[in-house]
Amino acid sequence: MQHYPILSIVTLFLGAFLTVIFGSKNETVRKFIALVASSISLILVLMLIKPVMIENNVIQYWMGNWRPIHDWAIGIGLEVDSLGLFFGIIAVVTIFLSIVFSFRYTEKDSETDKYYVLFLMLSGSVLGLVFTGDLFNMFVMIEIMTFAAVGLTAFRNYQEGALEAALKYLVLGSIGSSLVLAGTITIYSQVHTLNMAQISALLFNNLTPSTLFAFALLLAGYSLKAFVVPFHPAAPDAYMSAPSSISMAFSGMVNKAGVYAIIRLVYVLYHAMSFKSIQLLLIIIGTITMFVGVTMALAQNDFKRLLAFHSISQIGYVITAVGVSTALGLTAGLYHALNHTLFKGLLFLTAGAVFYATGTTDLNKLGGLAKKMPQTAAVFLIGAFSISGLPPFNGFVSKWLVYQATYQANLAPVTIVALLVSVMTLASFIKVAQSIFFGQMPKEFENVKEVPLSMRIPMWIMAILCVLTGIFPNFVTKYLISPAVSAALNVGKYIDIMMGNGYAEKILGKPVEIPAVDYVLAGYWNPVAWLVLFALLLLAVTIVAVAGGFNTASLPVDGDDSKYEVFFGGEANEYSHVKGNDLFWGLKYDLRHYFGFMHDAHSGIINDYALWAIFTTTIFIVYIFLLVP
Amino acid sequence: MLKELIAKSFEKSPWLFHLNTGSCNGCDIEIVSVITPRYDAERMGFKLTGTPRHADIVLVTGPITSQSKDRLIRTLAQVPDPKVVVAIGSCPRSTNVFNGSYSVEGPLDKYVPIDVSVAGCPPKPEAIIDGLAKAIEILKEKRRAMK
Amino acid sequence: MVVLSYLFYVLVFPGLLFSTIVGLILSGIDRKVVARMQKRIGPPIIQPFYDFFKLLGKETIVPRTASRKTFLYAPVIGLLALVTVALFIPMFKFTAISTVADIIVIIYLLTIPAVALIIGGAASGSPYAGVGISREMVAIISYELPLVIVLLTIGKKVGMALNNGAITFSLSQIVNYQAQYGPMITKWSLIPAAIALLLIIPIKVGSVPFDIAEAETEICEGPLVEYSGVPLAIFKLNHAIKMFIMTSLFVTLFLSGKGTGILIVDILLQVILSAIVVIVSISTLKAITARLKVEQVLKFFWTYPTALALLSLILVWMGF
Amino acid sequence: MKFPYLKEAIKSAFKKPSTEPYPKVNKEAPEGYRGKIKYYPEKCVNCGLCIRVCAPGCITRTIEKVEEGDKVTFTFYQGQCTFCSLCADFCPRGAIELTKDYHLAVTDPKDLIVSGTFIKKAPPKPPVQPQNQPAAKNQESNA
Repeated sequence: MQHYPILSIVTLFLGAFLTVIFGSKNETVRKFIALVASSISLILVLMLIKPVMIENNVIQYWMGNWRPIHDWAIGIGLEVDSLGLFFGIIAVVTIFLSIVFSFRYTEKDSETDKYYVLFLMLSGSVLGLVFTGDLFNMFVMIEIMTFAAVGLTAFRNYQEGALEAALKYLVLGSIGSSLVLAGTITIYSQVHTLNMAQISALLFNNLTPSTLFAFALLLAGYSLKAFVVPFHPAAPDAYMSAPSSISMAFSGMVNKAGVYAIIRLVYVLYHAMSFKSIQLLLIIIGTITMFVGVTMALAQNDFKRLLAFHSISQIGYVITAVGVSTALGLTAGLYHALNHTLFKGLLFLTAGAVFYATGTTDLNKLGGLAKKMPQTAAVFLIGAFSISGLPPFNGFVSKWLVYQATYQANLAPVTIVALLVSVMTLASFIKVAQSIFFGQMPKEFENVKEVPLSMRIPMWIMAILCVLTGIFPNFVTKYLISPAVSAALNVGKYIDIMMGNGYAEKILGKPVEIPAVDYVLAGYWNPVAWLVLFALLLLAVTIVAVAGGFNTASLPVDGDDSKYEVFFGGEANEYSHVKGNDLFWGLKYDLRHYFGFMHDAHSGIINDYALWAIFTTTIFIVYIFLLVP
Repeated sequence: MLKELIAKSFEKSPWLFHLNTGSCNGCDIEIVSVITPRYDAERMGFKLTGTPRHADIVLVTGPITSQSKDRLIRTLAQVPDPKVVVAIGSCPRSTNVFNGSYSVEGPLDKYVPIDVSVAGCPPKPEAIIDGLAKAIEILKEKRRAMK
Repeated sequence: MVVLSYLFYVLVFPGLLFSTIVGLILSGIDRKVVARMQKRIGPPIIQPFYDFFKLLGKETIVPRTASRKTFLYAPVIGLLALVTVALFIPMFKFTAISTVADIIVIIYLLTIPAVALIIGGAASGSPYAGVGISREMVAIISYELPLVIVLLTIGKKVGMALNNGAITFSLSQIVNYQAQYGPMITKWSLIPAAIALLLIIPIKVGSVPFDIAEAETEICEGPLVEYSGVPLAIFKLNHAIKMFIMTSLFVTLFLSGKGTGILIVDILLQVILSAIVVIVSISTLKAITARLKVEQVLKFFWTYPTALALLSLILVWMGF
Repeated sequence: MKFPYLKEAIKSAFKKPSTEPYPKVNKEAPEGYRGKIKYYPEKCVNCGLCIRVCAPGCITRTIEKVEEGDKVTFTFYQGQCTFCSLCADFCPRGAIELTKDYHLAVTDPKDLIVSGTFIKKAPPKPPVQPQNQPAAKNQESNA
């Protein structure tokens, strides 16, 4: 049980290398290796849940058995507490489903062996980052992750914009990595150790200016990896041009890894959550990210680009909730991170299915696919309703927790912005639903067929997960989220396990009690009873229908009887599908100055984005030096 | 019990759809004046709807000009049963003074049987209300016949 | 026993039957009052019942381009959400189902009927419905902001008094507060919020000055263009129940109090008060103003009601 | 932020509505209203002026030989009539009159037809018997 974390990481990397050796020629061998590697790591991580989450102990593993001598950690240590495992589960589930999806999804692409190699490297590095207990090892994993991601963004290099997106991601990613490296080095120069537990013990209320400088750099670097607003422009292009199974992994794992790093940095390493200013900084970033992300998404014309901006805005939710340092805030943040991975992954898979079936994801070209691809449309609706937070689905519970947390921390404007953003999310997904799945179907998609089964299975799994996490919030929080929150808040145990007992007695305050999110707190009426209502009402409506003098719906008979044509003001039905940017004219007209400014700000030139990144890093540094004591 | 209620409610809430096939708008303003406070058809449950799908009674005005012929046929087909066609004014009845003109495609009953025709050019609002009352009777029979 | 009471709640009292009857009566009153304001006799009060049963008897046509299941089930989903919301709204002391946070659940459950209308319209595949959908969404965005601010203000006001400063989202606590300190409308700091909510009710219900989504003249009933027969009957029913729910929410938030204690009289009082609110807010606006343009709706709702609501939020925040 | 017509709306809410109870109380058409056509066959002299003058041409006449003259039936098809009352004005005899009756809603088109028949007697036969000796009779008469 001690070796599961390292084994799960190694199997993924091993899978990558084996694919290079054996899989380069034969397609099925490649798929087999990828499937085996991801399922082994999935099983290993899921087996970790019982010891870490339920029995609440922390697994520590020293590479090469280099245990700390005289209380000084030299070797690289893996440390899996429930916070790390929580993100690990998210990552592993996303990896497995994404690989199953990409079997048939990438059959039209050439050289898919490079796809699987890079993908396994990406997943191995994310798992490594989440399980590691060593700061420099975290930097190495972030490096691997960034470069694998850049490679995967440019995987379909025949698509226009793919190479440019990869270059943008490369430039911004390397800026982020260099910031992280600089931060790590400055910390090392101060505390002469790289083991996070020991750093956290040594940094406990003796924050010298250079550790503050390191804190600012690390915060900037990690928030760049999480694509927070000032650093976000690389994300939409990368998500758009990468294959959908990869952009699902991006939005499921890669920006979650960034969020994990921020939580680890702020809560565990620097115990910075006691400083009001840091909380305010995170909340401001989160709110701006939320708002900018969703307003930009409203103006998009491409399905995947719209989803990319939504990922940014949902990460804004998570960071705002994490910024509210109360236990409820962190619970809301983590719960929303889990939900976000589920419904965003589901939506990216539907985007992939639409791309696979029609060859384009442009909102202005598609239409009326619900008749040809009913299951994809149903799954898309589940995803769209969950992301916009409608009650029976999971988005509602986590968003509600975010509002409750922010409003209890006396942040009324943030709650109002959050609710407004949630409505705008609903608006943009109605736009997608109308432009792609409903309305009239253009001629060229006449013979579009439903996507093959192996692509629909992961979609349905995620849809069911979306509904389950929405219907049983207290079950999910009790087993998954509360342990993670307690791990993040009481840091003492994290340190003692690694450095031997008694090392962190000055930090060992009394453990913060975690409010179990049950129906009273979640304020959500017991959804099971809601399902009973659903059944009762359906019964009532059918009774009225049967008893009443109803005549059954007259379904359209073939032939061209114009009774079943759509009412077109009397005209014959020609193709006039209301789609893409015909929608929300009123809103765009009223906010045209804002959209104009946003349009210019996202100029698409790399040095503008690099300027944005450096500018915000300096703001972080100045802010942290001024406000933190 | 519900069935009689439904049958009775057909008599109480007929919805109108106004279909202008090239009329000189004399009859159109008379139809709209039926809904003004002085004549107030709404007290009998009449309501003008925007789409043929919601309509029970279709008020057709104007001699069927060639432009509006196939649109007329298509729109009338899109009205769900039971439906009643009422010809307002002389034009739909017999293409009035435009009889024999090159662009007029003949009276309405060449395309659809007229249930009630309200003569007059334009008919008085009270006459239209009479016509609508007769139309309700026919609507009820059609509903009974429809089951 | 619990299942039986659930059954009764859901199917009869605050649920399907009660809210249908009261909703249709309220929309009858609304049409009658609007007619009387235009000096015409106007339809009988039970006219909506006749409309509903006539539509039940009509033939239901499903157009060829529509995706059938979504097209037929959208109204029922809207009805479900509306009946669920009807269970949450307390009437003077009686609440069918109450939890800690009713307001947020109500906000979200009230978006489901609007989304059902949108998905139904989208499923019908008509271009008019497409335009109607985008207008409905702009309407939702415009009224969500002031509505949320009003509800948060009330939550804060009651929270400060009852549970030591932390906001309360529960409607039963709001009713208790009003039982102790008198109806909320008497508090001067909350009058702007009351006016803002009075302006929000017509657009939430979709009545004339703000019914840009179902504009008969411009886009032939918007999303409802392809509906006929039973689905249209259920959508019209949703429309009526939404009117009852929004007005009885206003009554609960601003005009409720101890109540007489006898259930029947309380319910009657609630229905009469919501009828008065219908007359004051929906009918007068419908009788005197014409329909706004799309961007005027957004501009209107993000300036006047939002300013009013923010004013009372600041006042409450400062402790008045 | 002024609300137009607010005072007027509230005032008229309490006034008596100005709707006419039409279906129960039959309303008289105003003076000189050109309603349903009324045809007096006995006045008509079959001069055909009304046919020539009628714009939509909805007046038709059938003449049929009968032993004391010709039986003329005039049919006015009100479905085609624009109620301009030109025929009434031009009729030298005043045989056509547009009444104030506006109840023209019919279910079958037959009710819209107003018709009347009359027999236009031929002029009286001359008393002289028929000319059988043309030449002789002329000499006697002028002698």
